[in-house]
Amino acid sequence: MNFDFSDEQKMLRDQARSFLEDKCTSQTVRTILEGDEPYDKELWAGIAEMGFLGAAIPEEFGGLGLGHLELCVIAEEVGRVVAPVPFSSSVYLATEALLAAGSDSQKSAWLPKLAAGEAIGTFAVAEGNKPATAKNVNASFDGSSLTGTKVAVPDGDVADVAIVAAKSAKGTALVLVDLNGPGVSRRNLRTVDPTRSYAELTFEGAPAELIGDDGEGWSLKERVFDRAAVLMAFEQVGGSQSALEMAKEYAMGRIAFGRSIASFQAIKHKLADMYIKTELARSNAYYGAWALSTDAPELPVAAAGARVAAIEAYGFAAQENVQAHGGIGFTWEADCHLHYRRARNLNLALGSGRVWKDALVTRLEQRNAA
Amino acid sequence: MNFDFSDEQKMLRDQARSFLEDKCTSQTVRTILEGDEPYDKELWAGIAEMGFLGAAIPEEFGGLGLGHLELCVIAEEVGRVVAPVPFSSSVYLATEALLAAGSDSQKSAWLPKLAAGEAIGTFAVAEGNKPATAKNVNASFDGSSLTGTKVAVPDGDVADVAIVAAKSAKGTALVLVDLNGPGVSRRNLRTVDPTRSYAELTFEGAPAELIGDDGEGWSLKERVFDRAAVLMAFEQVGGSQSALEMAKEYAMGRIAFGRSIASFQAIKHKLADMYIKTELARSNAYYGAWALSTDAPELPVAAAGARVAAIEAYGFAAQENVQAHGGIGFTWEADCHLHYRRARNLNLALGSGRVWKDALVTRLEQRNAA
Amino acid sequence: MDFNDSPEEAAFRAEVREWLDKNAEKKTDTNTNWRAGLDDAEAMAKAKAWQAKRADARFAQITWPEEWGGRGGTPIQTVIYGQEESQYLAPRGYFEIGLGMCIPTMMAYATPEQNARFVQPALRGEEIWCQLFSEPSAGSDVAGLRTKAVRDGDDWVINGQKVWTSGAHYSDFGILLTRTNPDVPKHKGLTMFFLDMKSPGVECRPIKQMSGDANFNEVFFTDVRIPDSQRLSDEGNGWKVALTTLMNERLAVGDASGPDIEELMELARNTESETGGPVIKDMDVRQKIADWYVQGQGLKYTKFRTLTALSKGQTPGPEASISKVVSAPRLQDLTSFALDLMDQSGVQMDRELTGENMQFMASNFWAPGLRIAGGTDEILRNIIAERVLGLPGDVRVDKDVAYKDLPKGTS
Amino acid sequence: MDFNDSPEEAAFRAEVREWLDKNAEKKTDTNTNWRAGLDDAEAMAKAKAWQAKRADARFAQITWPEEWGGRGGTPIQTVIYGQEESQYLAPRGYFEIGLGMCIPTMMAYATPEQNARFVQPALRGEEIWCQLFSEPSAGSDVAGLRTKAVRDGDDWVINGQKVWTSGAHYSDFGILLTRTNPDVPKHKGLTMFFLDMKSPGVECRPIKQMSGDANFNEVFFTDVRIPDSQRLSDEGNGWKVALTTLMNERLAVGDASGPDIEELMELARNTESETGGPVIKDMDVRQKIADWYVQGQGLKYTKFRTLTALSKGQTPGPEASISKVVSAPRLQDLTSFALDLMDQSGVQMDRELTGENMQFMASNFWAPGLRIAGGTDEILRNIIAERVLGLPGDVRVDKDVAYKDLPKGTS
Repeated sequence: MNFDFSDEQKMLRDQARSFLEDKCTSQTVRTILEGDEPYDKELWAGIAEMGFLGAAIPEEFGGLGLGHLELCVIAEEVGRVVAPVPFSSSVYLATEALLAAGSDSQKSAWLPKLAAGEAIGTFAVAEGNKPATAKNVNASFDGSSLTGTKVAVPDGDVADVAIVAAKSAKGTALVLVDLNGPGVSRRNLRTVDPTRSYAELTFEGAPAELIGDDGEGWSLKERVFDRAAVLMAFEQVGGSQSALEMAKEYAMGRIAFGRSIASFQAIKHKLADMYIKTELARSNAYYGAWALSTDAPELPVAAAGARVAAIEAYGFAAQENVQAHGGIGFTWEADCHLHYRRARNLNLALGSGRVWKDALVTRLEQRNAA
Repeated sequence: MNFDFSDEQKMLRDQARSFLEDKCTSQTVRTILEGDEPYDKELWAGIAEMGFLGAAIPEEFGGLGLGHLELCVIAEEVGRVVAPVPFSSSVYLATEALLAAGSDSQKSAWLPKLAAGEAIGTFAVAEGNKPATAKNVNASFDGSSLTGTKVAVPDGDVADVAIVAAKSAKGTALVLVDLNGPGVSRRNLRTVDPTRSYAELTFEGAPAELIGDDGEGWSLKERVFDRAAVLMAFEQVGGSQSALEMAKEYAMGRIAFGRSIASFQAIKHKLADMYIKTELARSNAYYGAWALSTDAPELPVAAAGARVAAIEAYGFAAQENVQAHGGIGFTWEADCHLHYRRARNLNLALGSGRVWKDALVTRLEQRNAA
Repeated sequence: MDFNDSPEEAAFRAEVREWLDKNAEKKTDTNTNWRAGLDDAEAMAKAKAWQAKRADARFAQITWPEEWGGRGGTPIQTVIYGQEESQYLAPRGYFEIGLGMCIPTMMAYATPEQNARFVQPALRGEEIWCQLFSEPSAGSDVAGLRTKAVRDGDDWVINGQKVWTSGAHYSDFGILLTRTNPDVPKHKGLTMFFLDMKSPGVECRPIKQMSGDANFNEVFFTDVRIPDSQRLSDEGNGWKVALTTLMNERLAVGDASGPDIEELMELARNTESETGGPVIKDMDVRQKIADWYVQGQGLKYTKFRTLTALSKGQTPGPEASISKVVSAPRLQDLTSFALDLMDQSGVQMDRELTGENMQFMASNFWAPGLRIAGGTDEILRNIIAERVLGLPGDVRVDKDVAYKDLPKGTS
Repeated sequence: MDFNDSPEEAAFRAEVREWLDKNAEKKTDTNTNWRAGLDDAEAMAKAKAWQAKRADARFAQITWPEEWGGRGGTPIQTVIYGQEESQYLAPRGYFEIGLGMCIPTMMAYATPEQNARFVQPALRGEEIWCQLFSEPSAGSDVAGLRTKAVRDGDDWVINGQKVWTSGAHYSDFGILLTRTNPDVPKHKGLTMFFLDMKSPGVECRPIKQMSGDANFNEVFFTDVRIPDSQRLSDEGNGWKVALTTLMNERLAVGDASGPDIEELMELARNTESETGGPVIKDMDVRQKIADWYVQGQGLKYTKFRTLTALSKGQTPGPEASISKVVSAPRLQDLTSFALDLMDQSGVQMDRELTGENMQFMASNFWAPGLRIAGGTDEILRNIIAERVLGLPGDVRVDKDVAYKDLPKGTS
């Protein structure tokens, strides 16, 4: 039984933590929140330089050639600092899709750039106000070009390459589109979390190429989303832990009625609940990490479990961190809303908890039937 | 605006309270819980003598000729003391069905006896482990006799008359059966709440007569259940209030760490939550009482609201009363489990909260569509 | 049990309706807003004009005695007036704190000459008042405040900071709670004043909330001088005076407003589920709608019970205290669930794409504040436990300690 | 990150398996029970025989030093042994408290002669021990206990009552915490003893629980005499001794056992919804299954993290503390929901009609006790807050007050 990260992986985590705590303070996040820049370019370059973007990319494609466990520990740290960079889109989604289904030439063309942070990738499946199901896929692919609209695409305003779900002759296909090429227009969107970008992408005969098998696009999308769900769960656990620590630190120092408010049961039990949910999420995420790193057949169940638990933990911790702060927690000046916004963003980004819970039970039913 | 009971109604409540607190102590309840008697016959006779059974029955049929508001205040008191008598079956169900749809001869035959407590009535709709829907009705009525099984029938072991849902030539019918007549057999059931009886009733060509219109049985059943839901909501509010008072009294007197445990926020907030849920249930029940007493078109929505809120309040109060008592609360000797049992019983008796919530939304949708 | 007015109430309602018909414009639909198209200054002017009209008709503070411009009416008459006025395009929102909290405090503690000077202008909307109690370091524990008042001849000199002050930037006067003696236990060293908000050294700044809006102010006091004649009650008696004011606040704190059951049902009807068909067909959605519906109805009919008590001339029972502690978390939960229903599109706050659904996002950023303002969830549960259920208070370590010796902690 | 044994662990597991194959009967399916068909006396005899066998093979207390009959093994070896043994029809349930809590306390505080007398018989199952701490008036606050021990010559005379004592009626010995000095603060006036449960004046009565079952005892002491030689540590040092024992208890308190996700899914597959079709198709059921599933998985993998720490020779982290506070309310909620799913038939506890579903009713009456026993939900949250998160303790009013001057309250 070795249900923990290795010493090397923990060292990598410490390294990521000290780098990110140094380079990504809450002021860094606020600069993106309040300014016009879509993401923090200096931080992005630093993250690339540390090799974090390519942690799970083989060395032959310019990555560090480590594994997904390494990526998990990095993701947790990205979540702790609410990093205002397109990490999840480029790494969990675009890179994972290329690793899972890219041809050699696609990998050669894009992975080195993604690993170096020279290109940003994303994945476009959301269908506006309709659920993102195979049936609702709006864009269509004619074998060489793509036409249709995708909204909202995370980091769609800054991405260089997108994997896009499209209708094809054989059903659903995933296609790869160079977003800097012709036939692509973008519109920035306001969202609940301006520290991360979203855009509407419109394709009008944009050159596109198939990634993975035609007709198998939707199951490939599910595979990629399962992998992303585990990685994002670590990001959410990091956020959750950070919100808990903020709440704890504030409560310890805040005095009311002559004593630290952390000595009142209402606050103590609130923090205990934040801790409990965070630990449950962490343990589910660990299981997801094991399944992801070993490509285990348990991945679909493990990934859904990791996502559901992470959503529960981060949503609660972010919300009750505001409450534990009282009046100041509700101000722009306090950092509580950075987590409140990010939690809502991450908790919806790959699909809501409600949808994942349904999927989890479907997968349990399939497992039982098997 | 007069959203309260009248002074006369409050006087009746006081009268019911002092009578019931005197005649129905927790020892009274325990005697039924632990013994072989199905209900407390002396208490039943006393309740009959006070006129409570016939509060809403017109004087011409042997009742007090008061109204349903009066019955509501009595029901609340019945709930407070966890009375081990077939009050709900006989009064909210059988009597209400007769009042709503009985012919003059049916009323003359049964209402005076029900009012006097000489006969006990019940209503048989449950269909074992299947949901109690029109489709699942198992018994059949051939115009003069009834064949089939009903389980679990509240107070079915002691009832003299039952209104039974049955399949008929025209669809569903409610029929009235003299349970002391031929073709009726009964089997007692163990339940979560032995202070109230349940039985399996088997009819083999038992003489039966139609009550209400043939084919309209199910809508009549719904009308009767809406009326019963309001009355039972008062019983649940009474139970909820009583559980809250038990928890409060215990917590005030219990010392831990040198102080009353009622001074700890964990206990204070628990009791505050019990209070909040009880008050929300009470207010919903009041609205139900208004709708019931005025036969308002709002009754279906008001009754479902009253039931849903009452289930939430009593379930929570009964459960957290145990918790507030700590170790002693978990013993047979403490009275906490009397409420725990009764709450589970009443919360399922007319159909679960889950089913009523669904029905409530259906009714809201119908109201919006209208 | 009925929803009807008593004969006296019906007569009063008719009188109100007649007056409103003559003096105000009836709403054409419930969404019309009296502010539509007006800038801040215009809105204020319109509100002041309307307040003067109401005051002249003695509808501004119905329960006040006639000598102060009221009609010695009943609380239920105030409710009836409010019900009727809500159907007209009548301005609201500038005078409630002054008339509901500050002026009653003045009436109780100011001199007859001061009241002669201040009550009428406030009632007629000519002068606006604000309440300056909360501080960064004294929220739930108001009596722990730091703002100092030091005697200097006939004046007091004020230094410190107040926070969460509604309307400070447009207020003419305020009532101000200060610490005048740090050497006694905290509740005993406070003194109340009223002051001219235009006094030198008073500076108001808007507080930007987490939503990005700014509905409140912080107010800084730098060597602000207040004549001793503007002291309300004795030096050291400030806590008792503040309790008068706060008692009125508790009654004024209302429900969470925002999208409710109808809006949620509308969303659920218009949102497609993964399996096709509207999500309102899904049992989880139905269960939650039902739960929130009965909570909402529970609060509504609890209010009706309160009104009944008022109508009978009784003091409302404790049932009124549950309103905010239920409705604020309910709003947060309901709007969070709405975002969840929108699935991936729940992140969008784009007017064009999100349309009416924007209200759920907006309220989801407002609700956390509602759970805190006017008493946190936790403080309100304490209040219910102690004042309604009669449970003992928590252990108090600050009762007998001089303010200056108490630990201070983070602001 | 893997689920595999280290080479050393694999070797140990093989050794265990080999021994079990030779000495025990393998379960044919997971539901078979070693007690099937045995009465209480037969079951006890079988358990004692098995315990002797385990002890002789040094598998009874693997981490104990060899001199005491252990093998100086690691905690992870104990876990591995338990995992393997659970696949055999091996008796359990009589010796855990004695060997896990009482004997370690003896080892720490009894004389060498006493340990020479008592450890082996306990280890081999020849003598059973129980723990006598909780009292009707001292549950969460164990140190508030009342049972008096008064010195009389070479003896102490005990009067009082203990409660929630597992196995008292079949125990041979017990460790007993008493109050020997009411004139000092409560933690300082306690003294620990061990005693022969057959001593005159000791009376055990079963406690009937709300479910009707009786799994615990209360024990009454009337002028029971204990020789001073059976005092463990100094007079007045009882609290320190008790902490040794309780520390071991916290590790022993396990999960709530009862129907879980599989059973709930089975119920939901077999329960017809109002609209026809199984209720497992209903979204509310699916949402709840998912929530409870991830809670259960979270606890399972948290335990794996603990095992990993043990396996590496580390002390388990605080993550172990969340098990009961999550699983006990989860069991109550899950079983309550199951009753709700059964709708009107959820009241039935009739073997013939209810069948397998009886487990939900039974556990619904057991779960309230789980939320209390071994630390209430509230106490466990305090512990997590204070010991894991490092938050300050609550205000303590009883620290410096003589026990006799403390308020006493309801038992």
